[in-house]
Amino acid sequence: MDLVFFLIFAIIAVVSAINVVVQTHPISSALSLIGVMVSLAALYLLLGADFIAMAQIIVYAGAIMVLFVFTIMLLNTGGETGATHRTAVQVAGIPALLALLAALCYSLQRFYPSSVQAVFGGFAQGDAHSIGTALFREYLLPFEVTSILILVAILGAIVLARKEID
Amino acid sequence: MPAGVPLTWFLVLSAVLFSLGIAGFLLRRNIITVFMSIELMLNAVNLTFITFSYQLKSNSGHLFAFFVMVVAAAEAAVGLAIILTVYKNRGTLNIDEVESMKN
Amino acid sequence: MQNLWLIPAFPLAGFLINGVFGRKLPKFAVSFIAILSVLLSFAWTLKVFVATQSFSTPVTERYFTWIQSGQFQVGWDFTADRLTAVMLFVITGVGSLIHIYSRGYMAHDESFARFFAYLNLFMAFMLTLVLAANYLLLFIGWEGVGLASYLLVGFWYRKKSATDAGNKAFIVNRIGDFGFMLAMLLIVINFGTLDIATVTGAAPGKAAVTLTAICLLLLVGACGKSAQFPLYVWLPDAMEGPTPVSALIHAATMVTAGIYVIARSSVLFSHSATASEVVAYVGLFTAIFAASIGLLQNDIKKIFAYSTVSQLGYMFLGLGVGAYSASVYHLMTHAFFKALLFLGAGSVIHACAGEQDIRQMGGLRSKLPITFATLLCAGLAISGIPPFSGFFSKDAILVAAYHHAPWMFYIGVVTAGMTAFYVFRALFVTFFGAYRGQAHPHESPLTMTVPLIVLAILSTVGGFIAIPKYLDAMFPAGEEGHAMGLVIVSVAAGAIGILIAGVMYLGRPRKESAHGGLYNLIYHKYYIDEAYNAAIVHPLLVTSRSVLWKLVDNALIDGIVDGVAAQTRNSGNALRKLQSGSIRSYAAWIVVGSVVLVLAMGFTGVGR
Amino acid sequence: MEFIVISLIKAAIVAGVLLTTLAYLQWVERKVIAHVQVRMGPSRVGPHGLLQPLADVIKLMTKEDLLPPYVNKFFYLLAPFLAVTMALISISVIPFGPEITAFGHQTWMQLTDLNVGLLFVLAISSMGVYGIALGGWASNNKYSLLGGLRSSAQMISYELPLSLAIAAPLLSAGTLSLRQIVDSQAGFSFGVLPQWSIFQGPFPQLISFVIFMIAAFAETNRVPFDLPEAENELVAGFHTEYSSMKFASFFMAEYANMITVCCMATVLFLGGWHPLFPASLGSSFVPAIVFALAGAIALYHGLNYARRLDRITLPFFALVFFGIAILFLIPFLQVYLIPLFWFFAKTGFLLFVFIWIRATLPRFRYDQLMAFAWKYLFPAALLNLLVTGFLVALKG
Repeated sequence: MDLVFFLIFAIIAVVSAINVVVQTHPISSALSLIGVMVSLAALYLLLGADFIAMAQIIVYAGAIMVLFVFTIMLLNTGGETGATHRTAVQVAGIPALLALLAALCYSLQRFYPSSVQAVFGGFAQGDAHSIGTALFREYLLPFEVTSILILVAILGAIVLARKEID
Repeated sequence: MPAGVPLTWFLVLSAVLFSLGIAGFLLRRNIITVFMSIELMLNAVNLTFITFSYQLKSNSGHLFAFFVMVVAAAEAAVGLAIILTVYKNRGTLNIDEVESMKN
Repeated sequence: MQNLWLIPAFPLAGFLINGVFGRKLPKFAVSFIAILSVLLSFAWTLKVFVATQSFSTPVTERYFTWIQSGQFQVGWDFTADRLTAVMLFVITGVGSLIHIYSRGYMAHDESFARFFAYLNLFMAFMLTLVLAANYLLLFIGWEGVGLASYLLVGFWYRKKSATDAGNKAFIVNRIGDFGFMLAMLLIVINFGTLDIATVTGAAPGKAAVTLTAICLLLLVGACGKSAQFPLYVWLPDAMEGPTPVSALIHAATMVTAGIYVIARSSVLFSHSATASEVVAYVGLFTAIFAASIGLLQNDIKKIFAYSTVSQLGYMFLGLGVGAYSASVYHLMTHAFFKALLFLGAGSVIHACAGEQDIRQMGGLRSKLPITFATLLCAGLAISGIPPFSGFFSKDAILVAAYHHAPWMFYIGVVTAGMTAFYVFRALFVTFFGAYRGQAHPHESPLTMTVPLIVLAILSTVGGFIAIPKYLDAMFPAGEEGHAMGLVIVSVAAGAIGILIAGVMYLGRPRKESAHGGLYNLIYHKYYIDEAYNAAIVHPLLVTSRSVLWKLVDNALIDGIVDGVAAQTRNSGNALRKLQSGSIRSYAAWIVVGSVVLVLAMGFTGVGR
Repeated sequence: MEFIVISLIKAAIVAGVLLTTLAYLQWVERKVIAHVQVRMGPSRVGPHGLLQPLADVIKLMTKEDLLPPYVNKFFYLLAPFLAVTMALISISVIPFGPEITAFGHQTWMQLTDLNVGLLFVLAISSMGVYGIALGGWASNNKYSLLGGLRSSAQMISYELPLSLAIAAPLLSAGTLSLRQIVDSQAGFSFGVLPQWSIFQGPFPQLISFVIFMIAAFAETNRVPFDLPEAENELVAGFHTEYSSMKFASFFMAEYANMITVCCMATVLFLGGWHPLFPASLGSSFVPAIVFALAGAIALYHGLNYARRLDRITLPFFALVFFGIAILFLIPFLQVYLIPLFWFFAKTGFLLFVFIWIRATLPRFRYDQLMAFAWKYLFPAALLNLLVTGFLVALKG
């Protein structure tokens, strides 16, 4: 049951992620990315991270991606036109990427053999109460620092969007 | 014991998503898509945080994922503002045509 | 939890508000914030005082770990016991009065907000200094008050002499701070901690040599901050700052930091007879030395500045002979009457439109009646005339000195006589006779006279605050008992000093024509500044120019730097081909790098 | 297995009720607005126009399904689907009533209870933007695009005060599970005043209730915040290019959203299924009295008829109402029906407010709308949250 659940959403995630990369129109990429995010949220539920799953949808899918979609619609530049020229980077990049993936998988196999199995309800500290307690006790300083970061980001965004740069 | 999912699978899934993010970052020309590839990578990293949280029976990973989200939100706000400005000034979103770093 | 941190936090908040928004705020708001912040500190001190039954047991509060390095740990800790309580009341009490006074004194200054911001900053650091539970935190306050002092001495930065004086104060203090830092290092090496309570607890078991070394180094620091010979030279010059600053920083509070540190470390000193002896010698010598310079000064603030140095010498004498509580007692009464002297002098200067030379004053008694009356109280207090406050505290020190070594007592008595002489010389010349200046003197506004009156009352009755008894629990009681004979001798010395001054200056102003050799020597302050210039500053300049600049800097360091730069440029030329400007190629390189890294970690198992 | 069957049954009931309500909500709206404007409203199809919704559905389904050229086909078709799905999903965590025992099975009158149920509703509603934004964009029409952009900006802006307004009652409830939130509002202070969030100490959430409702109007694109479909500026806004069932989907989504936010307001602020005053004072007779009264009025109008048809229909309705009133008096059924009555009464009242305001207020200008959200609503919500948090901390 859990395995089926995992497989469904893992496949959706991977297919959507591939779609993000191969689609030429940014809005298709954006919607695919939302697909990845929502399926990841489902997987978070499997891992017992209820709060983070909801935050994932609210923050990522509901706010950040809306911003992306908004920007894409506002600029409305249409799809990407075909590849202009293949650089050496692209030629070297893809094999390097595959090598990275292989190396990651190898290291994972070697260092994290599948001793633990994830099941629904296997982890109970992911509810809002535990997260909130940890956030305002152990992680208070990072939390405050992050809030300042957000404030700065808001200011930066406003300044950038307002200023007429010639 | 119900049929569980080995945690390694989550990690492999995360690695795959991360690599796809890199691929998007390297291959795509539209700045917005490149930006979205970065978000994809961040999501992949979040998945590992949550997974390790499960393994270590501690919710610290959740908090890190939370912070990553917040940082991503801030980044998106600033990044998209930059993209808007770039488009206003250059009239293009093609990353290869925005190359003032070269000169 | 008594929330001791609030005490320095109030002035700090005041500093931040005035420092950031001060220019925009109207003057009354600026002064209101500044004064309120200090009053709040005072109120909170009082609250804690009441809540802890006058600090029957020390209060220690640990807020957070500041530095953690292996076994060594320094926390942001505050502690308050009876000694701290005395200091806190002096600082916040006298500080509040001086803040109020400044509101009137600085009313017409263009940098009104900056002044109050600095004053609040000073208060915050000074309170941190006395509340600190470890030497490093104490040092923060120590350096902070030094900074505030520097800023305030050079407050009128358009005046070259003011900025020079600020620099001098800062640089001379560096020597003392260096000693203090060395002392801290020695403490860390020998005790493994900087926590004062732990150090004093462990002190009895340590070798006398170690303790002596630590104490002597602490003394060097204290000499710098508290203006003892030979590092006293900065204090008279520091009078270039506004008068409230002289009163607050250079008379009542900051200069007593050295006394506070030694009193705080009394356990160390009491285990090192040599160090204590040195403290006594330094104090005694400074006392008579500075008093003798004060005899012939004509600048009203300089007179009081030398008097401060001399009185601080008294306190050191008290510390050296083991009469810690008497020293702190004198510290408090001195804060009252010396602040009063300075504020009074400020009032006079204010009235005479900035004139500081007493020869250009005279006959101000009728024009400034309140100032005169209050200054008279202060003069009597510093001269040790009963029942004014100075009598009790100075007497306590002198009696203790007599029990230690009679000759110290006699020198102290002579100094007391000289003190009485020069203070009353200043008062007589200023307030009696006929007015010799050009300005139109007038009594100061209420914000200035009210603090004067309050301080006058304190100077008069402050001696009845039984500080020695209050501090008995902290310091081992010295040989007490008022020897009636000794008291009469010292009071007589004061009275004689006043008498001579009266005889010499109360009549017609004398033409000072006879300039003997000794007169010249004293008048030029024993040529100490000139000696320092010739012995230290000049050789330093010459060496810096010829050796350090030409040889070391130009040839050696520049050679190395230029060589490195050249090499960097060459390799940069080679490497810059990598920097194509295409973001994508950078990203690809990052990927390549991470692949290598992950592979390396995978094969070596580092990431495990 | 049993769990799945029960869930399916519950889902079927909820879906049936919800869809019927959706259809008839529109009839109610037309009727109410008509009466506000002193008109008759729909009255041709069926008695009192009661079959009007059915006629509408038939009309929409049989209309030609137009697919304009130049649209982005995939997204054009995806948008209404997304909108209606997101609107319908969130009803699944709303609790309608307490735990009941039916046919030997214990179950809650709720599809499912998540321990982060409230966040779930927020998450789903935040996804609802996509339907409108995509629809506007994919239509490839500048009016549609403007409507879509306006709506996404509006929904993002009003989500903040909405979330902040929700957070305040949560502080006293101390949970994110909607069921527990309702539980925390049970009971009466001084024996009469219900402990609903808007009345509950330490800080009655009246302000946040008002903010919630205002933001809810904006979130559902209802008058006075119906900028995305401002017909005199944007033709019909984001759904200009949609016709037949696809248009109906957007329409359904709007009404489903309305129902959802009203349910949320009921759950969060008005104590869910808990009655207005204690049963000891006779609150369990209220439904019967209300329906009996309705029956009496219908009967009166039936006997003094205005139109000829009323002679037959109104007495018939009176009979129905009396029947319902009797149902409410049967002790065996009371356990199920009384909580449901209170829940639907509150939700229905809020829906009526929605319609009432639509009939009363004019539309905002776009800059006014944004300024209102950021300059007034948001600070007010923030302040309310701060005060609530402070008082709750002080009390706890």
